[in-house]
Amino acid sequence: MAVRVQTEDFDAGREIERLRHGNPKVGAVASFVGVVRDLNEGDAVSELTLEHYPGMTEKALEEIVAEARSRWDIYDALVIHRVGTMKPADQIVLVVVTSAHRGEAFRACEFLMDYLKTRAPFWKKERTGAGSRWVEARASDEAAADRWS
Amino acid sequence: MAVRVQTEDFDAGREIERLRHGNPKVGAVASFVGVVRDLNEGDAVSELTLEHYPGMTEKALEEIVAEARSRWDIYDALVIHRVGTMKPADQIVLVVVTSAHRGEAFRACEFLMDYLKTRAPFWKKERTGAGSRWVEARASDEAAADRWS
Amino acid sequence: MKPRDTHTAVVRVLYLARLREELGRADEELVLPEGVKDVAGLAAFLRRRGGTWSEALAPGRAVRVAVNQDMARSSTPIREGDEVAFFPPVTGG
Amino acid sequence: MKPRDTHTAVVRVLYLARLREELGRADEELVLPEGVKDVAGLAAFLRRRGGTWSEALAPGRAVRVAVNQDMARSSTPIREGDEVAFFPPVTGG
Repeated sequence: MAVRVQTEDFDAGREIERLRHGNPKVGAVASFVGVVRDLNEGDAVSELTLEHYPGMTEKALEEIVAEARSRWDIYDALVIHRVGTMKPADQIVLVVVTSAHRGEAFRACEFLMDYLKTRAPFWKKERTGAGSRWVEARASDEAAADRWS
Repeated sequence: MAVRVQTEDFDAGREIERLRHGNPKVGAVASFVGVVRDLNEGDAVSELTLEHYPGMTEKALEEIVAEARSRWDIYDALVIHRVGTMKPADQIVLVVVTSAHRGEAFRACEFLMDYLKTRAPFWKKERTGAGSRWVEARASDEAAADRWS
Repeated sequence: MKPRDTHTAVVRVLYLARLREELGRADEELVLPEGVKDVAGLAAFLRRRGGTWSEALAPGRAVRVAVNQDMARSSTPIREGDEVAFFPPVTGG
Repeated sequence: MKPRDTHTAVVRVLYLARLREELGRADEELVLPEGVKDVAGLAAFLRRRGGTWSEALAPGRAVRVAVNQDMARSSTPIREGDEVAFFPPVTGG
């Protein structure tokens, strides 16, 4: 189990391999990669900058992972979230969950994403043709997170 | 969009990269890797052989992928399913789905796995200390697939 | 191809996985008996062979059928030239 | 460290993301004013600075608060030495 906040890119395939390595009881690996889109709210995005709250970020992610472990029968979970400046098509976030069966892996993976989106202190600022702007929180993300409570 | 049935192993990370490559509208990539477990129904498993129905297999998988596309707003989907003889910790199946937002990607990915498990003509035979045996279909897999209808 | 006599409509029948092992064969060409028009009729015909056939294809057994590589029901029609496959519930993924 | 006078309880306050830009500062050390005991009290004190402070922290604005790096509520107590962060709803992932 690990959380990492980093400026560098990650290798999703290698992380998937590593998370299940050495545990022959793993039958299911669910994962999610979030990617910078070239369009948001109808405007072309040329650059995305992710700011966070150092110290709280890792703590919040670890609590979210611990919550997932308490809710589902999973073996391991990994969250990598990048910060700094990114371009469209760059990877932002990776969540990987291993378990014996797929139901738990899917549930926990989606839960981690939903909670991360609404509870971990990251903020996105995007550059469009009209300048830079902070991304607004989406009500649909709140609704997605509320499903789990 | 593609389905592949093959004896060779696959590189999940590379397939994830490739599926989203060239489409800057992709914001979400959900994926699932199914792995041979060293234990089933309480018995140690030393080997797993996957048989299929050549011809029908590809057709069934393509229909399942088409169904996913008709239900969710996704950009692309990939299913790779291995056949032949495998060992514990070997990869069996890969499903990858790309979309603009994570909800659709997660839904479609889990749907593909649930339908594949109950509608694509694959059969598992496992070798345990007591000899070889065909794996029994699980009622929980039927129930999982029924959620979508 | 020479025209077939209507009384010798041939279908190809496949037996897969555990069913192949139980029945001791993977496939056969079968002249559709008079009156066999659908999956239920073909299964009944095969059961009448007795022995492992009546056991493996017994109504209580979970047997799936595909006609021309599409999942079929008891009422799915069977016609000359069709490929009919019998197999256990699938266990892939 | 020398003992602090109880009337000069100091907290560290952080402003993040859009809030940092609106307020023009990232952090400050603040002597807790008499009577300020929780998040609501601290926010009210900051609003009384007027100008962008009263706007950025207005009750209608979606502002989140963490105390010692845990998400907090209006009623979460604030004590000497605490780290209190004000920020907009998060948008990561």
